[in-house]
Amino acid sequence: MRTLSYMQAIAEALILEMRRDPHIYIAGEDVGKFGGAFGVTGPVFKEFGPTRVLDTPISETAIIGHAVGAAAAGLRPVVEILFMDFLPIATDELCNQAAKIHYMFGGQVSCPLVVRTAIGAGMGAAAHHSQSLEAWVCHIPGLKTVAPATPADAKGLLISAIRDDNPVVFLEHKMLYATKGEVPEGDYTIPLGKAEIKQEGKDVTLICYSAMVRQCLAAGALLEKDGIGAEVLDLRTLVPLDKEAILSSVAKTGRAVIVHEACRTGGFGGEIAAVIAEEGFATLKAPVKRVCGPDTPVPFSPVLEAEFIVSAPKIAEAAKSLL
Amino acid sequence: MRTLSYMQAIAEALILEMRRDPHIYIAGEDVGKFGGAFGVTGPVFKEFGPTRVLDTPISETAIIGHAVGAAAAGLRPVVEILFMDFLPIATDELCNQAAKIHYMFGGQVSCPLVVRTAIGAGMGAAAHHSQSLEAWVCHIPGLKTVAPATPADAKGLLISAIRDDNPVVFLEHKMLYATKGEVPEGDYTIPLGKAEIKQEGKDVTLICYSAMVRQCLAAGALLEKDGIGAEVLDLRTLVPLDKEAILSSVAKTGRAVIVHEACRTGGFGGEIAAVIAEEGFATLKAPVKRVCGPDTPVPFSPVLEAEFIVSAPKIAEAAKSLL
Amino acid sequence: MAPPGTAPEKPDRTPDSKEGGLGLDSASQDAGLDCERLLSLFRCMVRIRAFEEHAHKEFLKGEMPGFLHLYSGEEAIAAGVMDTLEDDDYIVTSHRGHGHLLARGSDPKRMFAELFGRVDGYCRGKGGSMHIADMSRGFLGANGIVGAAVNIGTGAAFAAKYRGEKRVSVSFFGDASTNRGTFHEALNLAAIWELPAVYVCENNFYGSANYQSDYMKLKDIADRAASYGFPGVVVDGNDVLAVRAAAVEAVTRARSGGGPTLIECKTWRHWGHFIGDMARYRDPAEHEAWLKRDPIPSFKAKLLAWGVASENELAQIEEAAEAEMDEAVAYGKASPFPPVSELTAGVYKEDRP
Amino acid sequence: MAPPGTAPEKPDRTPDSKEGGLGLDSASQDAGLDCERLLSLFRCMVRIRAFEEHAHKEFLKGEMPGFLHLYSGEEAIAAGVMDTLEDDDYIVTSHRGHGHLLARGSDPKRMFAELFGRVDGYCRGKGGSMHIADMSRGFLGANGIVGAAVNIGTGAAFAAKYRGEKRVSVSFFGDASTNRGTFHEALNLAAIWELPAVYVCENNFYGSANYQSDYMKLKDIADRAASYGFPGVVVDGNDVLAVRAAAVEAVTRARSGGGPTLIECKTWRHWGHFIGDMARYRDPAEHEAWLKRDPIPSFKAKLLAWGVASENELAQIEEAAEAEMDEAVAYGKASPFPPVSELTAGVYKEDRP
Ligand SMILES: Cc1ncc(C[n+]2csc(CCOP(=O)(O)OP(=O)(O)O)c2C)c(N)n1
Ligand SMILES: Cc1ncc(C[n+]2csc(CCOP(=O)(O)OP(=O)(O)O)c2C)c(N)n1
Ligand SMILES: [Mg+2]
Ligand SMILES: [Mg+2]
Repeated sequence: MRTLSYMQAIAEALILEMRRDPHIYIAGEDVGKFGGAFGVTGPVFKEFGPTRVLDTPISETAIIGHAVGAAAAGLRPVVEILFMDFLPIATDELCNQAAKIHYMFGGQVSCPLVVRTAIGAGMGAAAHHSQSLEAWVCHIPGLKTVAPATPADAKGLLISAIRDDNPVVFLEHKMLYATKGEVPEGDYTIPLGKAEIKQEGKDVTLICYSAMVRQCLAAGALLEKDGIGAEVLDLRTLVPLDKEAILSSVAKTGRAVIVHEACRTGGFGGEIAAVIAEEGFATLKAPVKRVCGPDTPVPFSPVLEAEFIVSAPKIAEAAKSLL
Repeated sequence: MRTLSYMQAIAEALILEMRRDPHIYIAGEDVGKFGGAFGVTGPVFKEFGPTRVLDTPISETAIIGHAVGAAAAGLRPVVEILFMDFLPIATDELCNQAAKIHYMFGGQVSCPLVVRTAIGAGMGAAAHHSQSLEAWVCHIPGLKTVAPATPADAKGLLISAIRDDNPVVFLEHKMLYATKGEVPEGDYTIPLGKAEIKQEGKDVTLICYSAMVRQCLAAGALLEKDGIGAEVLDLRTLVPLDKEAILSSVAKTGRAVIVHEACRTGGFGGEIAAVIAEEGFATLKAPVKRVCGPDTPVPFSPVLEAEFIVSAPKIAEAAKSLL
Repeated sequence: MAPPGTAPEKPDRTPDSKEGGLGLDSASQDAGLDCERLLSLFRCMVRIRAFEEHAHKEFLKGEMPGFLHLYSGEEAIAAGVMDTLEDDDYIVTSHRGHGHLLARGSDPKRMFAELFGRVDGYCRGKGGSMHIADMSRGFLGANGIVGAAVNIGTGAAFAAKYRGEKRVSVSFFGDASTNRGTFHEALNLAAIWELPAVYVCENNFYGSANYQSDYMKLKDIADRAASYGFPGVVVDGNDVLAVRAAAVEAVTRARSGGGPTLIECKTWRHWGHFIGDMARYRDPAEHEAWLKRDPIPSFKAKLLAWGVASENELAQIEEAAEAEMDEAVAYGKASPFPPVSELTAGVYKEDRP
Repeated sequence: MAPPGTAPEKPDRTPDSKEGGLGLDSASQDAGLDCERLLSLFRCMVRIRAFEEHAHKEFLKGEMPGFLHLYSGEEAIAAGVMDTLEDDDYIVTSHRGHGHLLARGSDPKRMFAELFGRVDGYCRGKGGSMHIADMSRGFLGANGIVGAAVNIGTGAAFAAKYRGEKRVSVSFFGDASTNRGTFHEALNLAAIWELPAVYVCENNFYGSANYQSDYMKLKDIADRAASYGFPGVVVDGNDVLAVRAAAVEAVTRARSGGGPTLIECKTWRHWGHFIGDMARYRDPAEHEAWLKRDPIPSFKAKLLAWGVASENELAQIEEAAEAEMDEAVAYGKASPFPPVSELTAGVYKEDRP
């Protein structure tokens, strides 16, 4: 199979869907002639031009806010918030409007909206360009949240997100954009809400998503050297959450390490831990463990930033502590 | 001891602190001549007038945003966001600016800022005036989060919050404003980060905060009838979290029910469950349980809203299921 | 449809000024509307007033949960603007939106059912007064977040333009809401994208307890349009024909590709900000003066003066509205509460197959 | 301090227009500044340019993490405005803030240490270019969120007024940032509260790859001040004396209780939006024309023409700046990285007793 980068896979999904459905358009800062801050939308702009790939002013509330109206009026906007750090500017629009209108208007209207945004540290971009705020959007009923780890997943999940009739937040990790993987041709979907075991193992389950899947696979390799079989469960979608996959893997291994890059306190790892503590308690052979970012802003200095980001050895160490 | 309402206790804290320290001022919508949407700041305005109790335009980003600058420049703002549902409008100001400037400027500046805001359902105010979004602010390092349940706690915690050199989000539950309790005279502080056992018990720990403390006490009374001793642990402060109090109560009872009004998925209950599953696992005799609001916006219709709000019988039932 | 009337002079904010007064010298007569149309404007305002009075009464009885923001006194704006729209145009409004729904043709029965939180309400009782919507009429909803609707209305305008349709999107909002950043971002986006959007600012001089001069150093909010490079006009918001004339112009501009307009309608709310607010912050003399400029009697006087209808005919319209709203209240109250299962239904589209 | 010079004419946006050109007919000579002051303005601009060129070089070597937004070409604004401030005034800026710190007197050594992420940086290496601050000079920081600083600057102005001090707060921001709602809310609040705030919009005609006409239908951003009811002025941002004259007027107004002013300075950035952006979206002819209006040579020509200094003296200033920045880079690179323990230190004030 041919190999694409994560970025190319996302662009391909956008192009295929926009060919299929004229109601889909893209709007955001620098998505058009500049080709996107990370270059994702360049090829899309090339094919569809400025009528379907629209540059906006620096107006995050208008980017998501107008999209709510456009979606309610029948379009299928795919908007971009450059960095998830800027999403706080438009959380009213996303969380009070997009997420709620279907429910609070009694089902009269739907809001098929995708918000693409870049998460994660690793670029030396410091406190305002490095956050992973998925916990926020996961807490808001009415939203779905997707965080793919591989190019193939990114493509299939983005197509599903675009076809979904609800607002979906699609999280792209900056440090994954250049990573490559095999990606099927043509359009295919990966259902929202389905986790995937990226590596089987019998001793401990490493539960993860987005860039941390790579770290967990690396940790799995480290653990293997010590004869420990780590199962790497990539959630792929956070809401809806594939509880069955979590619980059945933990039932098998009896041990769970939850890994995310986001800050620990109040992170989505708490939700996963709670699900296990509530519904998987009987199968647990050891405490649950979270390996997360520390409770700090993301620092600029490269030595500090490197320490901020969860590493494979730390994950492996946590897993070992449960055995 | 004299009895005050929760609202009066908050006003008293504001007045005492403002008498003590001229750097403290209040700003928000309708806090001045109107006396506050819920009447809290009326007596404060009466004593201090418009130079220290300032009405603002409907500009939530400017309310918190200007306060960050004022705090950095040496004042101690106590600002009000009428309903926590409106905080999403100013989350950049709160979570990217107020929370981070001390850290990202390397300690050069501090941000002694209190954001008072009203949480909770129960008034028929529907999806945009009823949310409890504490999980969001608890996830942001640099912020502290306080959610008092009684008038005496509200007063002592608010004084601590005002004296704290960090930004503190002070959550006032609308349905508590009129509730009464004994409140000591004069100024006293309750340290941030200290939970309180509001009722001792040996069989199960009900972990709660804000309005849910009353529900848990009521549930405790129901359980007592069945001979079950419920310990009601009022966290009072969510960040910093009193982990020791949680773990030692759970060590005693072996059973934990976590209760909050906020929506379940991604709620702060996940964090509490995770702490127990990580650090209290050995002492657990049964799965952890969360009793939370459902994953829905808050509906308008009184029958639906009533069902949305966690009730004492539901809590009692959950506790029983663990025994 | 009649040709657009002349835009009226800017009224001074004191209601008894010459230009803003009750004189029949405004745009009214040269609007060229036929009697039926004039009566329908009158009927529209009367029905809104009757609806609000009924809602007020029911709220005071304690039968309505939540907050109630009445539109009484501002009827000329909803009536005048809606009269210029086509069936497939879009509308958004704020927390004070009953008048806009009624003027758009929504059914007061289902509106009352919504206000009582009943299953036959437009939103199955889940929205209430602050979140009422009627998608069958392009009405994308009231909004509990001040300043949020204006972005949504802008997006609907975008949808129309994107599809190459001739639809227009009208956003109603209050004076004080124009201090939110959303106003700035939405209007600027509409300008850049040259959207078929009409922005109607209902300036009742108050944002809850604050007078306009408390929260902006600007006399005419319409002047804010200059920041975005499109026209802003001021009209007497208590003169239904003046409002209508300005709306005709703005809607025509929007529909023909000329881009957005901001219309500021100076008006007055007869009650407090919400029911329960006694509005003690108002100057009684100013309030009295504005009550004398009530848009309904003043329009009624014109209709009589012009011989459009007799006293009796107009009284019949008023009585019919009363009867209609009595019935609507009864319908609303008779509607059952939604089943408890409705709490968790419909959070996502697929939840309700 | 010299009396305020006459405010210059509005320059046309094409750089070769008569008013905006290099002619020595502007506010320059009647600003009444002594030679020392004029040279200090020159030195300030030259030092900023040298700093930015050094930063550029180091970034291309791959020695600086993150994003780097250079101020080259816009030096006249920082130099002209800062020259009018007192030591205890407040300043905030955006992502493009090196020039503002340098003009304020911050130490380039500690700035480079910060840009390299070292412990001797102003923020112990935790902030970097986009979050650099120097509280010892009232400099409340650069900001990674476009449009966020303007609220913070407004709050500092409030603090000054609240305490009855005569301090002023100056907020620097870009043209494109004025489309964010924060601009609207902050300026309106400053107007209502009559704050001692000066808003300096550095209009370099681009918000990343977008030209001004792509994102606003307005020629002069200064005109947006009308929405808030305070003065807005346009100046040639490449003429340090013109900028200074406008700043004197605005700062004097603010300090004497006259409230805020918006100053729009038309200028040009010499490089792409950030280093790595090749700025292919620019019209080469326009770029060339603006490069000819580089604020440094043009001011140098004036100084020579006026006999303020000799070629040699000015060259010495340039060489000194080069040497200073060489040294600052070396200092920055020699400074150690912060210890790993710094990651979790100082999240809360009490963390570092
Ligand atoms: C973002 C936000 N801030 C504050 C409120 C509370 N609030 C509701 S209506 C209102 C006043 C609105 O004034 P205006 O826009 O003039 O509309 P009017 O009520 O006069 O029709 C306020 C402050 C809110 N609902 N949303
Ligand atoms: C809220 C926000 N949106 C977008 C960005 C990304 N961004 C950084 S600088 C910039 C352009 C700013 O343009 P302008 O305000 O004119 O300042 P200039 O860069 O020209 O100095 C953009 C879009 C950001 N940092 N913050
Ligand atoms: Mg109003
Ligand atoms: Mg710019």
